[in-house]
Amino acid sequence: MTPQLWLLPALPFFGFLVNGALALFGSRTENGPSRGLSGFLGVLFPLVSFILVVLAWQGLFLVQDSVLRLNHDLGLGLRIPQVKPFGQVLWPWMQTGELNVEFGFRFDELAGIMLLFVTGIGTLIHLYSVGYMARDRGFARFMAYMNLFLANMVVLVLGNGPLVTFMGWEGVGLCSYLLIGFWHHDAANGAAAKKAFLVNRAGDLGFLLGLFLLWQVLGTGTPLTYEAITNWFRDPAHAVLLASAPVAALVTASTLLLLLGATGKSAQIPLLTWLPDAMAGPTPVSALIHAATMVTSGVFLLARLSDVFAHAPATLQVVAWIGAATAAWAAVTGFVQTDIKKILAYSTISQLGFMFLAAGVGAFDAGVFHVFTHAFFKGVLFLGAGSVIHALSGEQDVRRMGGLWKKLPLTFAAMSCGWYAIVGLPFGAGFWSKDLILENVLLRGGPALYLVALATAVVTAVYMTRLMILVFWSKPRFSPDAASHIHESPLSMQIPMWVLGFGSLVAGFAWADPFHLDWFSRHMSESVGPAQALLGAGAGGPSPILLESVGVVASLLGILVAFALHRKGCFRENSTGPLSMPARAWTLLFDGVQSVAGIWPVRIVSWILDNILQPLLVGLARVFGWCLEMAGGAVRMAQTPRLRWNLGLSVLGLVALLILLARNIP
Amino acid sequence: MNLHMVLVAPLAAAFLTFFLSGRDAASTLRTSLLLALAVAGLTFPVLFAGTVATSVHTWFQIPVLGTDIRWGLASDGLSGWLLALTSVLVPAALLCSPPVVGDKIREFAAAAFLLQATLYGALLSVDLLQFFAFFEAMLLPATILIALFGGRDRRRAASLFLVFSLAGSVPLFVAIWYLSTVPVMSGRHVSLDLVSLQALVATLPPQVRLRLFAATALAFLVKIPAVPVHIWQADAYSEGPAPGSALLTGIMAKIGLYGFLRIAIPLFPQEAKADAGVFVALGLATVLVGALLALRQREARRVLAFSSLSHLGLGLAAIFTFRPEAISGVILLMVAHGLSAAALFFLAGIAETWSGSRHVDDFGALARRAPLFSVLFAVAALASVGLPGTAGFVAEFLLLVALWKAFGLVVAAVAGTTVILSAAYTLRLVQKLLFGTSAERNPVPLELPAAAAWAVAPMLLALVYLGFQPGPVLKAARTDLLTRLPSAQALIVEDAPHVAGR
Amino acid sequence: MGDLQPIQLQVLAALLFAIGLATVMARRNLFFVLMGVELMLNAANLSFLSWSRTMPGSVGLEGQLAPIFAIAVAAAEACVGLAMLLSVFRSRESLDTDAFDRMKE
Amino acid sequence: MITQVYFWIFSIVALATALGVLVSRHPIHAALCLIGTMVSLAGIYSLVAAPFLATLQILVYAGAVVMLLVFVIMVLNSAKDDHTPRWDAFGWAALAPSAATGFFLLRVLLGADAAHSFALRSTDPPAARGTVEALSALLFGDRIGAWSFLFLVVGLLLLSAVVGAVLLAKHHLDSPSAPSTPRPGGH
Repeated sequence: MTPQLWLLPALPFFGFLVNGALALFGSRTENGPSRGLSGFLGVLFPLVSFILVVLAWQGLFLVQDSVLRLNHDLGLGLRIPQVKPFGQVLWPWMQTGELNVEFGFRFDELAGIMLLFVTGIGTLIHLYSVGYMARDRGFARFMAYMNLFLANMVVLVLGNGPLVTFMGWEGVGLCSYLLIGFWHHDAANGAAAKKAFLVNRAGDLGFLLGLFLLWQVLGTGTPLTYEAITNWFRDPAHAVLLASAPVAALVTASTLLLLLGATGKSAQIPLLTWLPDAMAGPTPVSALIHAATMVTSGVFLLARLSDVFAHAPATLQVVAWIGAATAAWAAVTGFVQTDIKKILAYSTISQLGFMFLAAGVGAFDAGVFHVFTHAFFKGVLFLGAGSVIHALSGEQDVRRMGGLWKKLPLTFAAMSCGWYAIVGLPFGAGFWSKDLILENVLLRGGPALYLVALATAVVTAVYMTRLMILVFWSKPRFSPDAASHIHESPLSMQIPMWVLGFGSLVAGFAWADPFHLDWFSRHMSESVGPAQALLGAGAGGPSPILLESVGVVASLLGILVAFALHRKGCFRENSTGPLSMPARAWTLLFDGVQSVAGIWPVRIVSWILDNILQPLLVGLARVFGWCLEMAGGAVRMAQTPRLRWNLGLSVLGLVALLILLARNIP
Repeated sequence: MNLHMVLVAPLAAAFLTFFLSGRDAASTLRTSLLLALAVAGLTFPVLFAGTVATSVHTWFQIPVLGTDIRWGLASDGLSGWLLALTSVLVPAALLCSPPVVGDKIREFAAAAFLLQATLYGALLSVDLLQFFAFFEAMLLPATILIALFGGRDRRRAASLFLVFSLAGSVPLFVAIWYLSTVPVMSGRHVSLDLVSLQALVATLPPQVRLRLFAATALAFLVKIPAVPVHIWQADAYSEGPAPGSALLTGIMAKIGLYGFLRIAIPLFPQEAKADAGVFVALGLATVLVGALLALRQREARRVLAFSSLSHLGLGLAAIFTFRPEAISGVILLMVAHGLSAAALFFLAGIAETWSGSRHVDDFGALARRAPLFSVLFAVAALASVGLPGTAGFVAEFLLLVALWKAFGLVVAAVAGTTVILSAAYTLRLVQKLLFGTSAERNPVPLELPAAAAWAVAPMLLALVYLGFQPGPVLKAARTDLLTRLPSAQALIVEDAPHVAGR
Repeated sequence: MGDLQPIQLQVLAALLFAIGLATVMARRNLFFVLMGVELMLNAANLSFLSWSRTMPGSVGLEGQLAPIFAIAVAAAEACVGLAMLLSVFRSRESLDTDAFDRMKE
Repeated sequence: MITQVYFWIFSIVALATALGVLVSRHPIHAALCLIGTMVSLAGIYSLVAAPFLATLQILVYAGAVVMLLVFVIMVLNSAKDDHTPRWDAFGWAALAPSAATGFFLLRVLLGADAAHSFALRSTDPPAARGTVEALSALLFGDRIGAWSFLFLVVGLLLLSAVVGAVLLAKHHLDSPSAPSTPRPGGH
């Protein structure tokens, strides 16, 4: 059976083409392109893609089932992996010199898990968009971009090698750019979009350079596929080589550069400034791209190349500390924000920090598990926020909300599920994944990281509870005018919220050790297991139950603190001014760093080039021209119109010639 | 396919257009377009035929010196792709020209055909002097294109272009002159066709070779152009008519890189190898200076001009790694940049006719006013940025790989900043043109001429296709390209029956 | 001594040439300029003839052919020169060479 | 010996009349002096075995060219040209380069190895050299050569000179009123 993997990205891409054509050719009509048609198509193609992913999952088992049965029936007792990855090479892409890159896809469990929620949640958010964007004139264009994003995301996840992944990697960056700047008449949106693209590109350069070094480690004869890379690093024959200092240094440098790429996409220190600005895009975009899927691709990359990273312990240290620092910083920043989407954006950065932290201490599966659960609860939080904004006709400032649980009970219920999961209350999705991370951090990373992570968990509970208080529970603070328009959102927006809300309650049971549910870790073992085994599981620490209790206590503590602060009026619900100075400085910390380190040097150098080098060169050219002109003038002066002068000069020439001839004559 | 026919076809087209076409612009456009397509139809079989050549014979003999000047035509993958690119861009330029050049379309078409003919000549030549003749003849139509139709400062721009080009090619001419005097000095029989020249050059003393190499390289550096001699470029590209600028950057600038690949390096391999560092430094300087200057330009077409500078600088740097990836990458870069930069110039030219200004702040909100235009412009811009999925990405990736392998990570990183900077200036341009609010008080919807859309859209499709399937272009780069010269002796005879059918 | 030596002719030709040159340069009247030119041409002819005597046979004879053509050209030159002189005089009412500094107009 | 005597006579006359051309006040005097030079040169030609050339010299130069000159001088009444000074500063100054030219020419000539460079090489009897037969044999020999081609070209040149002269002169002869008004865009 040759699985037609290419259909997975091709279907959304086809949706992009159709919707793009609709948008382009319908733009001049009275009402714009047909919303029904583009909405239907825009949801249909991702849905079919999702179904195909599910079928592909079956394909994973299909081959192995009979082998396993045979093994069992004959009592061979062989260790056979439960599933067998399969791939499809579409065509040779770049073949020249030592380079041989094939364009192809590879479906294994890691990709499968990612694809399940990418296409699944993607479909739901597409459906949500149908309701959210229904009144926007650019609806078809929006659906086209969303479909294009999904196609690129599938390529990113499904690529058989880093370069194919890179194609999707840049592609989702492009879609992110297009969607952040979707309302492009506002120059600020365009600036935010540009910022996102450029910061990501800086990371992408790191990705490419890291790839070069990785390739150098492998030897340039090795094809650039994940299969070849993992096999090479898992090969015991290479262990000695990898232990040698130059190769180890090379691996470390390579992984550091790849990490730069991952931080760009996943908004980690130092390349994190773009994500808060990216909230300029429509809310479904924030939910899909900037919370659930695209921003997690950095973590995906770490997991994908876990075998490489496992050989660079120094890099993993860096990853862990970057993750911890980002998580802590973003949690505090989220606490001081007033824009509902910004709060969620910083929350996303913070949660991504947790994922990085997990990967950094060597618990790649826990990191990816958090990606999985985070997609549900952050998805529903963003969708709920979108629903609130929708209801309040575009109001995003939490200080002008409040008491909405009565007006928007369904939204409230869904968002509460998300809140329940993210603060880590027992049996919510976040409970399982976050505690898994905390446990791994303590066991593998040491107490310092654990304390930072635990503190961050407390702050997370604080700012999320603050969000819920300000939006739903406290006194209403919106204008009466806005109050009259408040309405619950349409069904197309409700369904995704319910599904995701339900998911954020139960998704954690995909890996709940106390209940002996390990579906998730079983399927991750093939991809990241060897790497984790190499790094060692760490010494046995306190019992998991104890650690889980500590986590729950931390959450409860955070919630209590939030309510206490609320009681004391610390949220200053009625002041609607800008952020206080310290808060602003804290928020813009890394913007400042990037300006000083990146933007201003470029500006200064280009100013110098434009105003000094360029005039200098032009001046040199001018001087050269003048010299020519003057020489020409001198010659022209000799071309006097006076006949006798003319003749006289030529006679002088003749005399000179004769002197020259006569000079040797005695 | 008869190569002579291919060479004569654009020349004939120029004459036919100039003397036979009707008075009104529409019929002239039709005639010239038909001719351009016919020329393209003649050209593409050459590309598909792979390596072909005519027989070589002595064109004339320099009387006193006794040096043979040979005449012959040869084409391989490198020439073939550039020929094909030229034959595509000329009809596209014609399709996009009516809004820009108005009723002077006859002159424009004739100049474009002349440029095409001289380019064909330079690309097909097997003799150094033959090449030089076409190389210099190119200046005439190029200057006409700048000076006859352009903006206010077009005369100055044209003369600047001319002065720089001539100043660049005079040393080359002196070098050729020197080479042709070798028979007198050494008493050997010499012909200037590149293959025999290669053997001749190898016998010269090293310091003479170095000077000859420097002279040859200078001529091509001016054409690309590389950094210290790039002054002419921005003026020429922004003052000339936009379709003309598209032709200049799309194909004429490529002759610089072609010259390095085809003449400078094969003739002077030792010097090229010894001084590779200089050229890589020049190339990287071009990359950075071009990108940084593009960030500060206030006219749309000046941004595009400096962007071309930056992209081709990368090609220059990569050639001097002498790696197979670089050779394939440079050929692909030439094709990709030719298509994307030309498309951008075409569209920028049309946008200028809408706003009546070249300043970027005078555009705006074209995304809403002209959706089709915006889509095409955005795709072309993304292709120019080198987004994966377009040919530009494959080219840039290959060039970076080559630089990395030859010179290490730092050089690759410096060259790689183009990835960020090109996005910065291109997106700035996109932002200014397509997004934001319109500079006009009552923005009306604008209609992109259908002809222009039909011209640009296939180019963009080709870019995307080559982004996924660059194989045909990459295969054109033979590994021995840097030592191999277009020669007729060793090649397949032309008019082989199987080639036309393929 | 005896036979006429070529060097004698050459010296005479050189002196004639110098006098012709002086006439062309020193005199401002156009007639004198034309006559000076004729003198110089004659000097050149004489030189040709002298050279012809240093060569043997028909090779030397070619030295006598060149003056024939020179004379023919001199005749043509005088013809055209005088015609131009006429037309210039008609338009300027002067034969002063210094007055003719704007022949284009 | 007699040849030497004649040569000295002719050369002194030629130089004297040439100086006359240089110094004379009126063009008509100069033209008459020029005839003297031409005739003496013709004499010298005949001394050095170039009878045909001597004949041509008298016919074309003394006969045609100078006559034409004299004729034009007579036609232009005002050719006397009183308001143009015979000698001016430039004129005096111009003598110096002319003299220098002559001096260096002589220096080159006399400094050369006369016995080698200027030796008489002709072994033919003098009378057989510059005859019409010999020259025409060379000019229109068995095959069309460079000389005969040149001859044709000179014929064309003369023809065009005549046509040009007629056109140049006719233009003004047709319009007697023309002299008073300088013609813009004239020749």
